[in-house]
Amino acid sequence: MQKYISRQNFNALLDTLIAEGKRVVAPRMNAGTPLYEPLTSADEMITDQLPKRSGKEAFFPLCEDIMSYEKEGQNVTLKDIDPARFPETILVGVRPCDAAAIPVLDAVFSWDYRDEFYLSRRKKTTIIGLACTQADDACFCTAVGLSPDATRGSDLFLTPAEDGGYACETHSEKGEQLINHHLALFAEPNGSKTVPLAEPHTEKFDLQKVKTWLDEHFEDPAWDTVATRCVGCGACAFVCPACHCFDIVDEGTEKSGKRRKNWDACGFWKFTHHASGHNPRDGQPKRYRNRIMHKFKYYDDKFGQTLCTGCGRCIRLCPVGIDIAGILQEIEKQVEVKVE
Amino acid sequence: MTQPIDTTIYSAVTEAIQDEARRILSAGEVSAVVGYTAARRKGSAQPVVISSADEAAQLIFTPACVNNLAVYLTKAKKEIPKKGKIGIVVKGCDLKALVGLMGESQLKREELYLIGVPCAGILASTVQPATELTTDTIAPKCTECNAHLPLGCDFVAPQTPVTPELEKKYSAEIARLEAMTPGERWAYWKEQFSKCIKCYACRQVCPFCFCEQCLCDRNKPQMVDTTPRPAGNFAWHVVRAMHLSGRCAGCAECERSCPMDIPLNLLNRKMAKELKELYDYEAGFEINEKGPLASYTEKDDQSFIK
Amino acid sequence: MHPDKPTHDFEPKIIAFVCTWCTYAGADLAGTSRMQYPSNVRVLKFPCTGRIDPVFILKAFQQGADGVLISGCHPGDCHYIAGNFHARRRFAAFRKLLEFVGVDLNRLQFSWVSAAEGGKWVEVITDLTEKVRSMGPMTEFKELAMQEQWSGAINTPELKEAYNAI
Amino acid sequence: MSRIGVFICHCGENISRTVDVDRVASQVGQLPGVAFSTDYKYMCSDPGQNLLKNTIREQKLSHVVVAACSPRMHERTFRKAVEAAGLNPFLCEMANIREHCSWVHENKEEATVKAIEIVGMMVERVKKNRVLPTITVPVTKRSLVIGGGIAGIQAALDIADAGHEVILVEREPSIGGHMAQLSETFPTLDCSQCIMTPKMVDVANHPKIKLYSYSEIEQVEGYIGNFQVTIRRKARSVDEAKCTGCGVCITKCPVKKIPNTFDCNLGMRPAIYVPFPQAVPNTPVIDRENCTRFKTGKCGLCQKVCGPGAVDYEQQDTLIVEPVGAIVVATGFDLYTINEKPKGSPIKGYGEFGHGKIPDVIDGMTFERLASASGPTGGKIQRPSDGREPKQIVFIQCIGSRAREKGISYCSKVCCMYTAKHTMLYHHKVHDGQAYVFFMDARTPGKSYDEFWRRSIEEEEAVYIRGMVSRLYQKGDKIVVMGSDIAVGVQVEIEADMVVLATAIQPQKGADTLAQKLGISYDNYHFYSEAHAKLRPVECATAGIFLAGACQGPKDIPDTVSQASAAAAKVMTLFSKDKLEREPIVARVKESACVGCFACKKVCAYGAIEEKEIRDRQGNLIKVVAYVNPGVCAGCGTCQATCPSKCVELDGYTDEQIVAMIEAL
Repeated sequence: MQKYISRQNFNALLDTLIAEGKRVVAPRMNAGTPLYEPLTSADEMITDQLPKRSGKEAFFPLCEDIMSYEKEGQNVTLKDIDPARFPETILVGVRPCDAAAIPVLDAVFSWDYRDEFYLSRRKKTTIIGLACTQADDACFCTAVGLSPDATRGSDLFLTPAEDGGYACETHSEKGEQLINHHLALFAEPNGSKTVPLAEPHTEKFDLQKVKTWLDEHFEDPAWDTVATRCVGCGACAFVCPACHCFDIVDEGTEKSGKRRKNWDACGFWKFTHHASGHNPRDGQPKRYRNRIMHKFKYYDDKFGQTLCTGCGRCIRLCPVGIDIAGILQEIEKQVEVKVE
Repeated sequence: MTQPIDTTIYSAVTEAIQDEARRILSAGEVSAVVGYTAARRKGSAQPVVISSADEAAQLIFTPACVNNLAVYLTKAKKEIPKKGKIGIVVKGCDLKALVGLMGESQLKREELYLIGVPCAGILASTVQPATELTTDTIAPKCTECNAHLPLGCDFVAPQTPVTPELEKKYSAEIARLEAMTPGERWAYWKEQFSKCIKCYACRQVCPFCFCEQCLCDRNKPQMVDTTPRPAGNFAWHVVRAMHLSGRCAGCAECERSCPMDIPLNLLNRKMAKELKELYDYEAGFEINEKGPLASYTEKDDQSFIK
Repeated sequence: MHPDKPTHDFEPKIIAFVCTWCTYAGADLAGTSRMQYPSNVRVLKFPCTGRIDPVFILKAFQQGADGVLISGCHPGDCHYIAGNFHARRRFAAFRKLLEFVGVDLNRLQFSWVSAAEGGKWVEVITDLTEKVRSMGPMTEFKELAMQEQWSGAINTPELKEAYNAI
Repeated sequence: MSRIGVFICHCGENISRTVDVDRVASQVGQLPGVAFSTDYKYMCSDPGQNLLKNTIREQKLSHVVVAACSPRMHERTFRKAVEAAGLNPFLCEMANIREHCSWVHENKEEATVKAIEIVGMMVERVKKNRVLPTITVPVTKRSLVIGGGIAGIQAALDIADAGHEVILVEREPSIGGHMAQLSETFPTLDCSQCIMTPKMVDVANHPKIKLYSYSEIEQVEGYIGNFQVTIRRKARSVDEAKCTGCGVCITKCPVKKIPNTFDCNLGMRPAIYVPFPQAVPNTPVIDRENCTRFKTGKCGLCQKVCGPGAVDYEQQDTLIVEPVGAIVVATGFDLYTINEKPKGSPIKGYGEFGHGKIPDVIDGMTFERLASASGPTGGKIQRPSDGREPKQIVFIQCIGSRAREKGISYCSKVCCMYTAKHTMLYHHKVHDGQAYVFFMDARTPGKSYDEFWRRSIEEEEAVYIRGMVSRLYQKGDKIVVMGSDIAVGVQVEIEADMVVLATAIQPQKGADTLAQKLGISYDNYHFYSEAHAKLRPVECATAGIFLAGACQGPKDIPDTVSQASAAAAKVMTLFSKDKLEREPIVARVKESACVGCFACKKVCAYGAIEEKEIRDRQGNLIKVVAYVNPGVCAGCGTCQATCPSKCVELDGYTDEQIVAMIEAL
């Protein structure tokens, strides 16, 4: 289904959704930082900046309760969280790179063990993608097979028009339902000119070649070269739209507390630290290797796709300038040298 | 008014660093040199460790050389082999951290070869690496810099930086916050800390967070909640600021590295300001055997004690 | 008989971290002298104020304290030579930090109470209890403890109810 | 799972009057981990303790909380009882519901609620308590005494008489110290040498005392019960084993005109000498700075005349290591020297009184030498300038002492008394002379002291003028002393033949360096600090080190001797057991987490924290970490609060225990 919505009506749509009690999550400024966060009004939405975190939080929260306990005398009461009661969410203004990561997460959380927390939230979320008009030299979506107008993962996809409105295209039943429920706000496509889309500058590289190299180079001095300088924070994983590792911790006192699930990152030394004190990934190079291997080999082996959408956040936000796109280019070059 | 900041000396500084690194590596005076090198993105730079004279030509100094390389010499960074004497490229602000580490028995002066860079300023974390250095794009810490020329190095590039007087960004911001009511300040920090994702970039880049096991990683007892919820975030940042009090030399790596733009150095500067007022202590180029919170005098202020 | 004590709408929770040699003994003296003071205070005994970690203060507020008292030996009286001198600096710095992040310092009291100062103990506790009582509950940390990062929050009215039922 | 037993004491009615003990017991019984709870009339009574012991056995309790009075009152009682029942005593905690609850709150409801919470807190705490074994430290039953003045001599003799070996180290060639220089002593005027020399001889002859004279402390390692002391024996140039003390070398030495410091430079001595005739040991020493042989290589006369061949020009300093279990520091005092500001000293100098410039302005010790029968004048009071007997003599007190603006704020304690003594000695020797004393106050507390002071005025005719001297100058062969008499309110001017200054007592030079070697603390003036001004005046904060005499603060002889004997008693107490037992409330380092920043070491007032090297099996250094010596740690916990990663932890007050209590609230 293709439609057009004016900017005024788009804002009205968001306000209506908010009024309906839905959680409308869109890029907005929080204390000077662009983030996907629930709106209290459509005016808060910004479209000119890529949020610093991806929208994955809407169904894979930074931190969520999964259980609680309470001790009373000798009795312990456990209570589950009811996943049926998560809020209905509309995730709006999602960049193609962020939206494309959502099917990647879906695959992981529904593959062997079905993660009810993720899936229940996911089921209740409608994704409104937005074509991308700005890119910098950290962007590399085109290099990983996506594009500024990739619709993968979006239920409804918007392309900004020069008049401020959006060309709308549905890609799922959810998207169609959303339009149908608020049909009055939408118009038929009017052929208005769309704004020019972003053109990421990063050279495209061949992911197959990269994978070929990774298949054979679990041990390689290159890991030291790229990641000796890694300081072991979790910034890259936490800002990544596709990273999905989590940790489960209990927090509370003797009397009561909660079991919580929160994001984890393979860059942390604690990630693979055994209770015995042994750590099989001793040192950042091994930890960083896992990041690359997981994204471009392990995940590919299992699900036939790449665990990276080229958003470039990890490049921009790495404290020590580790550049995943640059590393992939180098790997590709290695393979080329070998072929020749 | 935006004013450009003169960085013309940086190319000469780059040459001087390269020459010196080449000399000490070929003479065998050091086993490795930690410095900066150019990276893929336009104008960007990244830390690098070189161990042969041939590699010296990689070294650069530009306004994008933002890192405090001191972190690589701490025990927290086991990846850098620390055999023999190591050369390190330092800005004045970075050198203060090294001096602090020496005072805390983490480094020995004789094991380091310090290559000092005269520095007029570096870029803020909020701008692209290729941006021109101006009064607007300069890192906030540089507006308060009193260490454009590092003192006590083994070698300092001979250039003299042009360092215009800039509006002190932290002092102004601290004054603004101090003028608020406690409730307003609480709201300010609550909003800032709400962005925290507990990626611990602030901790990992900090030269003084060299603990093998951070207090906040411990669970017996759980002193600080590890989950990135408002309560745990607040506790983490307060504990972090307290642990750095009297030690932080103001390299502002925490703030620069924060992917969520939390003004962490503001807390550190505030504590530095208080310790200066209370005990006349300031981190500098002199090795202090005991920091202000590891020492005392009988006449210390106790006006707050009943 | 004693006149009825006035009743209050709000009884603050006060936590006192004290050293065993001076203030704890001072509080014992208040007891042996049968002095009377508000029952709001809970005392945690330490060997020395030098042992008191600022994190404990934070933890106390997080666990619901409305006021916190740190008390030890007068300068020069420390059983361990200089523990209270170190504590004095540590807390001088820490209270500035708490103030800067928006904690009302009226809720945080420091005092020197010697083993002979039962009366001073009573005075310090009474004053702090009354001051904190008039300020009302310390809601900031409690609210913080209840809050979730938006993505983990369950924030529809219906679900809020479910959440509160936990 | 813990099986905690909680025992609520009524304390007669002291607790139960305001606390509903039944309710406390039943509520606390509901807490997780509590296996048993009860209340009882008097827990501290024998039946109460038996109840505790029996219940531990019958209920197989793992931990115990006794809710009763203050732990300061009965913690020991209950921990002993718990131990008797086979549990580690540190698995027992007391909840103070009497002093901190029932006695201070009238409202029964409030007091009961508070009591329940207090007990609840202690229940959570005790769950985290660990078994703590008593710390035992072996004790080397030998003692080191530093300083051979009256303090060191007394301490050494007392310890040696108790049968323990003593190493006595003296910096000078002879023991005796300042007391050997004194003429007569207040308040009895008995001759100092007469009472001192027998003690010196006792030291020399005592089979348990090993005397190292002309020696200094080089290094001190170890801790209470187990010190390793390195002693530098300075080259004497005379072999003590061979020397018979005949003194021929001294009489033959051609260099005769070296001022004798023992006589305050009034007399002369040769380059090979004993400081005074009764010296112990009576072995001469060569003053290499003034000896012709050492200066030019010529001479060598002493060696030639020495029958036993004891003179040895090649002798070198030697280092000796002695293991000891306790150390008594008795390094004594020095007199404040005018016009000279020692480095690092807060003292600013005192230039007004011409000491060092006007020859007949002398200090108290010089007067002692003049008055001493064995002194350079044979006991005659003579002016250093012309040997004339002074007919008008002025004594000025508080020179340096009690002068805050000059840097010394303390009272030197002995000057009032020795000045009174000086006026008497003067009057006895110069019958037609007149003594004047300028003083601020006369401080004469002590047995027979005030009587002595009064005698100097009433019987010995000393004129005491209350006031300070403003100026003093040489006029012809007289010294004009201008001062004020504030009692009368007039200016006074005296033309004196001699002026004696009662200069302040200061610690020995180098006291700070020695303190650093010993790891003990000292004040601004470098007097050594005792562990507690009132209750532990003899011990240092550093365990196993004790103080005697004026090194700790100005003292007269009786006080010095008392303290020396007290220090000896402390040493003997320590030596009374083969192993030292200490309460295990000490800090421990988790070495795997320690990064060796030594923040803990910087704040430890006891020097209990050492640097320890961690090596792998090949012997390669992995890292240097902190190590807490359990024999030295006092258990204050300042290290833990300071450690950023909390890898040093104080047993008995761990973070887990404290956080458990906070969380129980």
